[in-house]
Amino acid sequence: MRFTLLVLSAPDFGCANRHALRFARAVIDGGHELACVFFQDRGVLTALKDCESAQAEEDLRSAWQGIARDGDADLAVCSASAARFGVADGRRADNILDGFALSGLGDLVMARGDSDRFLTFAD
Amino acid sequence: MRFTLLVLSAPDFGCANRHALRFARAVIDGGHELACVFFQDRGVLTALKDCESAQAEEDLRSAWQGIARDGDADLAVCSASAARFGVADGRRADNILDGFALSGLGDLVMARGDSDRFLTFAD
Amino acid sequence: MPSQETLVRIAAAPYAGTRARAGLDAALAFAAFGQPPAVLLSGPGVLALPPRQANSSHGTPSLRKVLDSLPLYDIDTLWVCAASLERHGLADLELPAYAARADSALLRRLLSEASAVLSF
Amino acid sequence: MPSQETLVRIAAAPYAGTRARAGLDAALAFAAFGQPPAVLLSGPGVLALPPRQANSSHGTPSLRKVLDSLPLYDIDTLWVCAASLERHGLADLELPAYAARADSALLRRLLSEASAVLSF
Amino acid sequence: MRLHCYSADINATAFDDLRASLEAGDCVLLTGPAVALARPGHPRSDALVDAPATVFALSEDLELYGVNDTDARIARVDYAGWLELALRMRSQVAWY
Amino acid sequence: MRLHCYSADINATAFDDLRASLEAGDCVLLTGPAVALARPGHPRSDALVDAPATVFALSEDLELYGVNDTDARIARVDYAGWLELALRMRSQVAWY
Repeated sequence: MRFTLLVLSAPDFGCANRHALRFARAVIDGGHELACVFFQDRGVLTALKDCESAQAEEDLRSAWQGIARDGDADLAVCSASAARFGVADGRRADNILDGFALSGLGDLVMARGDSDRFLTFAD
Repeated sequence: MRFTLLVLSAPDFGCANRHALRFARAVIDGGHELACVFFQDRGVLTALKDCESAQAEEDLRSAWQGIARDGDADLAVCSASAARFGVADGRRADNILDGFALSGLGDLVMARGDSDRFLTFAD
Repeated sequence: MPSQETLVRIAAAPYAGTRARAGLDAALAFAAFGQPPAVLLSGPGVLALPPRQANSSHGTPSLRKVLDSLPLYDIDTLWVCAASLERHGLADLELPAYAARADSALLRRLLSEASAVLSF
Repeated sequence: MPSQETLVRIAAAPYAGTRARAGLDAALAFAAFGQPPAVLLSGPGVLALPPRQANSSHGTPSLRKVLDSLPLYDIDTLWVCAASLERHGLADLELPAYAARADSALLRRLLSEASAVLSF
Repeated sequence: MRLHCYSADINATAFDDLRASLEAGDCVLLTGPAVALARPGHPRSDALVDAPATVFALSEDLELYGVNDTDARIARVDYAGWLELALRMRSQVAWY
Repeated sequence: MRLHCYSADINATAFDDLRASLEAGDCVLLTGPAVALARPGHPRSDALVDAPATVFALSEDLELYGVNDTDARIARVDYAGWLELALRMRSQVAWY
């Protein structure tokens, strides 16, 4: 089955970003496909460079980069949201982490049409 | 009277950042003093460079810079929070907006002792 | 018809962060691609409905104006959770012509008809 | 004595963002500067109290361990809102020795004694 | 003599905690989505107005949320008014 | 046949909205702070368990929040179990 995940929360807020990450891993490990992980609203902060994880805490951002590698998955960063949260400035993408790509809401529409299951992760 | 304001919310989340900004302005306009505006937790995202405001929306960040100028106020960015939210990386401060300065929680303690009123702004 | 099978549910309070606005953006994107979704306001999301005074010059754009544009994008009905209206003191609010109150039976039907629910 | 006049109130749910941890950091900073504050857990903040199983190897550090360190910093009493414990299914939780239940009269007293309240 | 700034959802349990913490002489300032409580006939307004405190609502947010008529028992304040309240009260508690 | 993922405070009104939206065949997965509901004797657990849906709780978060014993009517699932639920149900609703 093909999954699209919509992630609306940042790594340092709530639990939803962690849940999405672990669920994405379960999708891959279960032999299913990730059509798209779409980061919108504060979720785009997942792709922000130069964040340190607190000591002894998990680095969710680098784990997401692992999902991109292992799952052959699109980590799509909503460009409109990205601009307002300081992740890329609409013109350049040089503070986006490797493995993520700027994207438009049209890609979310496409991914939804191309998936069997759609889940929202937010808090 | 001297005020210390503790700001825990980012400009793009909730109302508290806007409330703190307007309240700080009222303190200055009312002839009172801002001992310190201390940005902690997600509040440190106030000092993040390279954010665009959405079209037709107010740019809270540049308004805060106006507070720094007009109020002769310390806009103190908690360094521990800053590192985890990608505002400065603990070593360099080159993605901090002008008018803000990296600071430690000790400065919050000092400011509290040096103020007549203490308000928290969060959501 | 996939268009009717997408439900955008907006439960975030408007003007308190960008979540509610992000939900409307997503709904408009589906519509722009010829797949107008069902849209539901519930919880504090219903606070986007009361219109401001005509002479309001508030710096923050009104989400009500975005809601008013939904029919132009072939989003014919804006569903509004009736219980949420009541809880937020809006039981007597006159809804716009394109909006309709949804009781809990209708809410369950909206959810069960959707094969994808976007929760903002 | 200014030290007793600072109240750090933590109402944020632990492990769901950094707010609760930021509150404890602030409390410890006041204590480190010789001004141990009163500390109050209320609302979902009380969910920081239940200890994990001894063999838990969960990746996220336990806030209970930070709470357990408060007496070392001369924060003698951790106040816990009794109504919040009840609401979160923790009415029967055995509190650590340095913690005490606060009913609403005591909560009002804590608030009225503080000249500065930090609300996390 | 405390200023309680309440910006949470009126239906949240923080509202009950707020009410339990009020004493005579306290002031409550409603901001953000909480200004919805100032709409005449709101189902929870009596619960707050009957408490031993004076209730205010932030005019900027009343306008933002389209609360054009307000409950006569709840006074509008602008930021200068908020400052006055902060000066008059000894401390502030933020509820959110 | 929907999977309801609930991570909000158990005392929030979202909990009432969740309950009102449940139908026979639905599943509820408690995550985040909401796993507190799985503690035996939680005052609101009956309200959910008696609804027409099967209730689960995420084991990672049970451990995180120190819910070491769980209500026998609420089953633990790990992420593989969450995936199974998502496959079995036609759609997912996130409550937060």
